Amino acid sequence: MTPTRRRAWPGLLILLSLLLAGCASDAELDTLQPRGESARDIDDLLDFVMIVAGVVLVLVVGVILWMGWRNRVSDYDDDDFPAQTHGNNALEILWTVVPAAIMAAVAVLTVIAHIALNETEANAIEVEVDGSATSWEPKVVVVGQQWWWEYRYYFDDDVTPEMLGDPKNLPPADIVTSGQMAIPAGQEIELLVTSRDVIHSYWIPALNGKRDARPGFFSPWKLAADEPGVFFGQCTEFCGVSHSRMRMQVVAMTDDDFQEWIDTQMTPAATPTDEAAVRGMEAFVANCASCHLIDGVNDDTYTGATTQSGSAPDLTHFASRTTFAGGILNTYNEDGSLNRDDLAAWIRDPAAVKDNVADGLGDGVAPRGMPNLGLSERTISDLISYLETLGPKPSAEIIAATEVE
Amino acid sequence: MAIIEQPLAIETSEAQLAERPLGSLTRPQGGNGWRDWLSSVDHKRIGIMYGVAAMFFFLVGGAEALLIRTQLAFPEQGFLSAQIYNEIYTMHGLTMVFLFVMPLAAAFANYLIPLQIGARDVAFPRLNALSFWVWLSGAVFINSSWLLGGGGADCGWFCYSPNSGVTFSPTHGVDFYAVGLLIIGTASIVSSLNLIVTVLNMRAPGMSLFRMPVLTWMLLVTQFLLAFALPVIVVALFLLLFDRVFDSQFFDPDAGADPLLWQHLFWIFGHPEVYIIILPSFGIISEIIPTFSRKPIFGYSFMVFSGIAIGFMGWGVWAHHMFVSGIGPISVAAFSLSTMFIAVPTGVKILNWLATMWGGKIKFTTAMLFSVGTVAMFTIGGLSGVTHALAPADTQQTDTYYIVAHFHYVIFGGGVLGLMGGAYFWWPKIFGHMLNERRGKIHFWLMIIGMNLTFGPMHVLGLQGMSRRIDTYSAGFGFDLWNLVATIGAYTIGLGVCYFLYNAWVSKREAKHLPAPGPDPWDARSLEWMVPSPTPEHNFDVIPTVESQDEWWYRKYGYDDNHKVVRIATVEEAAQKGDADDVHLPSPSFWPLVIAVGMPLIGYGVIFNLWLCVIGGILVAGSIYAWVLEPVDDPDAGHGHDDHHDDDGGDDPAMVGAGATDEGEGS
Amino acid sequence: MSDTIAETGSETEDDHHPSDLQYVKIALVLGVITSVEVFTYFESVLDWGDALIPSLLVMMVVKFWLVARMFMHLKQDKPILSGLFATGLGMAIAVYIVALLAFQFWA
Amino acid sequence: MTTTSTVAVDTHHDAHQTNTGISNNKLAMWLFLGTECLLFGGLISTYLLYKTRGNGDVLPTDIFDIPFTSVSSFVLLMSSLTMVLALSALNRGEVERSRAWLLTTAMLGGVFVGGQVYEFTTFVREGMGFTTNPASSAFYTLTGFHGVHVSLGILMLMSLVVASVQGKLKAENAETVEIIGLYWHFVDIVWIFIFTVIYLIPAE
Amino acid sequence: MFTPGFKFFFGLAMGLVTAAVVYGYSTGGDHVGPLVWGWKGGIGDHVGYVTLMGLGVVAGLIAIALVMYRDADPAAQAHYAGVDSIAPTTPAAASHWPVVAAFGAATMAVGLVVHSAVFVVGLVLCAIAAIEWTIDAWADRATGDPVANKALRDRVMAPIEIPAAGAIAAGVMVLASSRILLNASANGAVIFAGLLAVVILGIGTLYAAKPKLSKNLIAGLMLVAGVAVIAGGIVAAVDGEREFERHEVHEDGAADDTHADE
Ligand code: HEA
Ligand code: HEA
Ligand code: HEC
Ligand code: CUA
Ligand SMILES: [Cu+2]
Repeated sequence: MTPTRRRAWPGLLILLSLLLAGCASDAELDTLQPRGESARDIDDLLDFVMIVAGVVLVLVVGVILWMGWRNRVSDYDDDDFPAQTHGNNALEILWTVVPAAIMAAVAVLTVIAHIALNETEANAIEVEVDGSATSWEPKVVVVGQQWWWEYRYYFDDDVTPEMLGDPKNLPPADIVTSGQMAIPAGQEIELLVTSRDVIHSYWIPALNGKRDARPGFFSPWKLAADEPGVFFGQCTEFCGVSHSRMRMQVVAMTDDDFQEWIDTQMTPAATPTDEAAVRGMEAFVANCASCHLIDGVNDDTYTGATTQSGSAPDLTHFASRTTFAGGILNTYNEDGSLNRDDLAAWIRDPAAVKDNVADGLGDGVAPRGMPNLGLSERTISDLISYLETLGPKPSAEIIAATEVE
Repeated sequence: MAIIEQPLAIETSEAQLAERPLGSLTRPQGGNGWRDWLSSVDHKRIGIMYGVAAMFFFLVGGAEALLIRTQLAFPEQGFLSAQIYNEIYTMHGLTMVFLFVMPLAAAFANYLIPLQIGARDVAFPRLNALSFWVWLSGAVFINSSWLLGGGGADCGWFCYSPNSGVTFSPTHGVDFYAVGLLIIGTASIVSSLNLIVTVLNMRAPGMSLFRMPVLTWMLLVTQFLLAFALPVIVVALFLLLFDRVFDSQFFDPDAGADPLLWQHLFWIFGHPEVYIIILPSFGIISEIIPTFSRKPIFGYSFMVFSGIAIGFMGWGVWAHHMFVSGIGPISVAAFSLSTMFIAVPTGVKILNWLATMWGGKIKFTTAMLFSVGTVAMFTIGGLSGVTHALAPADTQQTDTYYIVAHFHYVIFGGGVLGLMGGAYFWWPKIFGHMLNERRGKIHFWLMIIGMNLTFGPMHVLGLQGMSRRIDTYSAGFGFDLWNLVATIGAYTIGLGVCYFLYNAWVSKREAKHLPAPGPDPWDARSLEWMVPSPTPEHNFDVIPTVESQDEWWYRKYGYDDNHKVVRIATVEEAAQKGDADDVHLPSPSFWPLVIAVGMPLIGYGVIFNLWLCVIGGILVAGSIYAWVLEPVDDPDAGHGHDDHHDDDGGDDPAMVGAGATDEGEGS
Repeated sequence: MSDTIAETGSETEDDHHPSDLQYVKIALVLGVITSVEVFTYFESVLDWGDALIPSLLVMMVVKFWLVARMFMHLKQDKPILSGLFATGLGMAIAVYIVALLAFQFWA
Repeated sequence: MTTTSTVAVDTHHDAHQTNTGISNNKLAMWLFLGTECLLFGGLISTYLLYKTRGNGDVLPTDIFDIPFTSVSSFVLLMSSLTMVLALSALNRGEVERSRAWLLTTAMLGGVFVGGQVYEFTTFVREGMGFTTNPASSAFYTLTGFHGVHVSLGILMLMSLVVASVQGKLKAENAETVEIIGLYWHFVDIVWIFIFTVIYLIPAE
Repeated sequence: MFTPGFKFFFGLAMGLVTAAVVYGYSTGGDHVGPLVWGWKGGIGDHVGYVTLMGLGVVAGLIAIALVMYRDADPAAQAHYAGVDSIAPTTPAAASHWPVVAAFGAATMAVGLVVHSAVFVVGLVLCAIAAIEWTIDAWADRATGDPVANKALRDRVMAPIEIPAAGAIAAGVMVLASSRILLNASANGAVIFAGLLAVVILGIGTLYAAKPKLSKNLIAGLMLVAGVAVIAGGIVAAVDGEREFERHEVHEDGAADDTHADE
């Protein structure tokens, strides 16, 4: 008897664990807690299928257990045979047809959900860009590269793959940011997902499923958040050594906050006044400008980064973002002060913080990730002072909500 | 070791040797020493060698799995560096799939197909040896990358481009991946052709296709899948290799190439591959469940046809691995639908097994426990597979641990457990003694508890958003607990595996004091049980004439007037004695081994220095010709020539054709 | 596939392979078709219009079929050989057409 | 009962008593050809997918020399004829004649491969190397694989010629010739496919 | 214990390995590279090192195989046969390989002056002669039985000779015809290829149609055709390829390498 009873628990374990999963509260990537329309559609579909699957599983395992209990013998003896049934066509046809019918039903729901997932609606909203009101069909170009995400906002143009051309050489955008995508809540945001090097995958579980970023191509995708909030994501296509540290967030805002965000991002970087920051800016021009762009500092000479992907995060509004380095580090401490420690560690030796392939490379091999530039502690400190001036500090709530561990 | 002490029918006399003073160039003769394993063309020995090698690589792949699990036991661990982790999980996947499950299935196929269809050997015995040695050389080759290639491949087992290009994976790991899989693939194609011809051509009189055991059927379907799927990955691997070694432009997006090409080619192969993994196990439990239910298999022809249907449908679903790759909504919908319906033939099988047990007299031997466990665990994995088949749902699931859970349930729960059951079932037939049943059951429970502990929580992890192929994770995502549980589970499986080895070892020692199991210890149903255990080298004294499905059972039992089963013959009466000494057997040969040495040389040559290719190429070409010039049947072997059915095709340059062509592809 | 292959096969078995002359004739037919194919390349000779690709494909299939049936003796040999080859060929055609469709090759 | 019934009506030696009535070798060769379909199918599809991906450089379709390739195609086609004549001669026991045809087949194959070397060289000289663009890589890989197949076929034919000269190729061995012939014809039909689909059907 | 075969191959292996190491150091190998197959340090010139080392290893392996299987050891044979000794034999016939070797050497000398290709041909001839000669010499003394010796030689050499002969025959054909084609004009190439095929087909048909026709005539025809092709090939190769026009870059530019997947 004992063995049969024990056999019940694998199945139970799974059911139980699914329940537990549903209750987990700290799971920021949980797919079972949809916060947007697409994710909810998916979740509904899955719920239904899970029930079907659960029933099938209980039936199959139940029958096994039942027979293990009923028909068990400990040894055979020569003339004790059960009825020798060789089959039963009607029965077998039945259990060909019934699963087929179940699957057909599932198929219908799947196709409905699939269509919903691939439709986009026309939902232009009014935003103010450079002081003039513009009708904007929310659309963000999402570009993956080893190992961070860039977001590009074009407010005026009709953003199409043709207009964008080569992902490695995209036309200048109104706003370029990285790590955190800002969106207006309650709106459907269309995405064009692409990559500058290998395949990545863009995934915000609470808002929608994922979509691969394929070099050379723009894949359409979308997402929407019901309410303002912060939603975490993780690159899910294996993309090299720091794949696990390629994360991202979506920050959904009220329309007003979003407008405010646009305004900040459209303002060029202010020239620093603080002495350390001035030195930092000089150090930036000397050390960092070959890769990073700061609007108002090196935008006249900048032609792309000397990295394999030809890109590095745009630092113009660095201080307005609350995470950096592919969404794994906090820009600000819990108390709202600049996270100098992590920033210093990053600039001192990025590979020590996040594995990359940027140091000790042969001639003509472009780095993947940010190299160790061998800067003195003093320069590092100056650079941080300068970085702090780049953009306004976000609100305390945002800092708290976007905090990563 | 147990294996090497196999008694053999052929004994060489010194006088014969003296007749042919050709020194080392003398054709090897059968014998008992270790050298005779190197030149053996006996399908049983080759099967055993496949099995031993596969178990070895199971330990390697399992050790890699344990490293993975150790690294992931707690958040933010630095036990393995990210780079090493990536190499380890890639090699884990490759090792388990290509160096463990496939060869273990090949072990069963080699050992059992000829016996189940009543043949003396496979159609091309030397080619069979070739397949094994070349496979082994490929296996060693691909693992030699740890030492010679600057680390293992680090691109994942499906090695998507462009991440697999030299720019993004500059060590030689991926080169070893490409060349190693080419060598292994060549070996598997050759072996599949051989086994298909064996089944089609070498059956005993009366053994019509629809009297063949279900296992033979499933293995036949598997061989067809191999034969047709492997050429596709061969193409993909060549393109990858050319890109990496000769700078061609197949996967460089900057040059206008499309990374999806690799994905399509890989998965056109890859999906049939997963059925290659599962179908042998389906076949095995289709032998075990009837035996221990004391009933014939329920719905034989439905079982066979659903196996064939799975084989065919498996070709139309590959893009379900690419639902988020950007193949366009129409393709996604089409492949989503086709995938769902593959549940139907698979379901037929599950339900037919249940129906076989229904009303039966079920004896829970270890083999039976494993088989029933397979049915249950595979169902769990199959059902999660169905949830992936819904393309919208899969956009949430793909590349998460939910997928990892799915495929370990089907592969480990479905494939490996079934193969383990097969090991317990046929152990006495192969080695002449039983595996201890009591320890076997402990082994079973360790495995099943371990696997549910390991892979069950992965469902939760995946749905909670844990990506696969991440070398570490942060605390605070809710991943901590279940990862720890999974790690504990993995070590439990590890314990189970060790316990199995212990059981094998001790059972062998104990066997000396136990009665021999006899030809038919389980009261089983198919032809292999009518020959002594272990199987004599010549298999059958007299090739049996087959009159029904489950022939061996019908030689033991009949029906009385009330349609009640009665015994009509004891095993001793019905079984063969295994003492025929005038059976002609194919002669051993060294050339397969030599060719297998040449192949990796060519491989290293492609990677390091083309001149090595020349040496390897000469070795391979020379051995192929030497093989062809060597008569199939050694005229000096001095044995009675009776009803010889075996033909090696050796003296046919045609086989050079087949061999040489593969070779051309390999260089 | 059944075990009656041997029996049923034997009926088509006994008709003899073509004679050398027949082989030469077949080769001539093949040659003529090839010439026609080649002439499509010189558009000035004859404008095929939309019929070009279909006709080329038809001619190709005819040649393919002739060689396989006659030179490779599928016509005389046991059907199982045709079956095996057709499985591979059919599988290849089906799978790769679907793959190219997925690339919107004909879009 | 299968093995007892009809066997070897047309097979030329009666050693094989197989269930299908077909020798193992021949069955294996046909199966092998079946798998080769998937190999060439993959290469052909790769080329089709990439044929316009020139990245601005020369495409194969820009520089095809159709007249020359037509001659090559004829040559290969005729070699199929001589191949089948060799078999038919050997079937009748005409060893010498069969040897002549085998040698002719091999030499025609040699002309084909020579033509391919010529073609490749001209293409490279005209600026389309193996690494120029995806289209060129795919073109050389496809036709190169075919060329390697032809070359191996030639090698097998030459081995038959050697065997024949040594007096080892007799009517009993006709099946060997038949099987190598199958391979040869297969390589020919692959070319029939390539010639039409890759060379003749114009790009866009 | 150590058979003649073993001694021969073992000596050969040692010689080759030593040569490889010396060669490696003399062409820029450093540290222990040439000694440890480049594990640590460089091995110098790759081509030469690998060739020598590879051949050395192969010879070594053969040597091991030979001693393992008590190869061709007359004493061992005698032991098996149960007799005291087996009479030694002398080679059956004089070898013609020295002549080939001499010819090869002469060709090399000519090649040094004329063209490197000729030199290579000479080198290959010498290599062939060397290998064949050694094997013959070895086989002739291998056992006490001339028939066995012949069989022995064939077992070693036939698997290499047959494919090599076939490959050379086909290779000459391919090389020669492609040189001629490259030398001709584009249209000329078409015509030549067609003609060549017709000639081959013609001779084949003639031979097949009239196998009884004077052997000499056919052989003569074949010889003439063959020599013509080879000679043509050499002349064409020396004369060089025709002028080729490098193709301009495709105007309609980059293939659509960016598009959505809709
Ligand atoms: C043994 C190997 C094996 C087997 C048999 C299967 C079987 C199936 N697999 Fe699985 N699969 C893998 C091995 C396997 N798979 C692997 C290795 C991967 C990952 C590769 C990688 O990414 O590394 C994978 C990934 C994978 C994916 C891609 C996921 C992703 O990456 O996004 C999908 C998507 O559709 C899928 C689906 C299925 C389905 C529908 C089946 C079906 O065949 C299952 C059918 C069985 C049942 C359904 C259960 C029994 C049926 C009944 C009791 C009848 C009643 C049932 C119903 C009415 C529902 N599998
Ligand atoms: C046949 C296939 C097969 C099998 C049997 C297994 C078995 C196991 N697998 Fe594997 N797995 C794959 C195929 C398989 N896997 C594939 C294809 C992938 C995807 C790879 C990729 O993404 O590219 C994968 C990926 C994969 C991952 C995901 C890695 C990642 O995405 O980052 C994990 C994580 O836990 C895992 C764990 C395990 C475990 C714990 C086992 C256990 O069942 C293992 C049990 C065995 C043992 C524990 C061995 C016991 C041996 C000893 C104890 C002795 C050791 C000592 C000596 C060497 C002397 N596997
Ligand atoms: C060779 C190119 C290169 C140079 C030079 C370089 N960086 Fe970077 N930098 C990168 C790349 C690539 C990243 C993204 C790395 C990642 O997230 O994995 C990055 C990321 C950053 C980030 C995080 C930005 C974000 O939003 O995530 C900061 C801050 C930064 N660099 C600062 C600097 C400073 C300061 C210097 C000069 C002292 C510098 N970088 C020099 C390439 C470079
Ligand atoms: Cu980017 Cu994973
Ligand atoms: Cu699949």
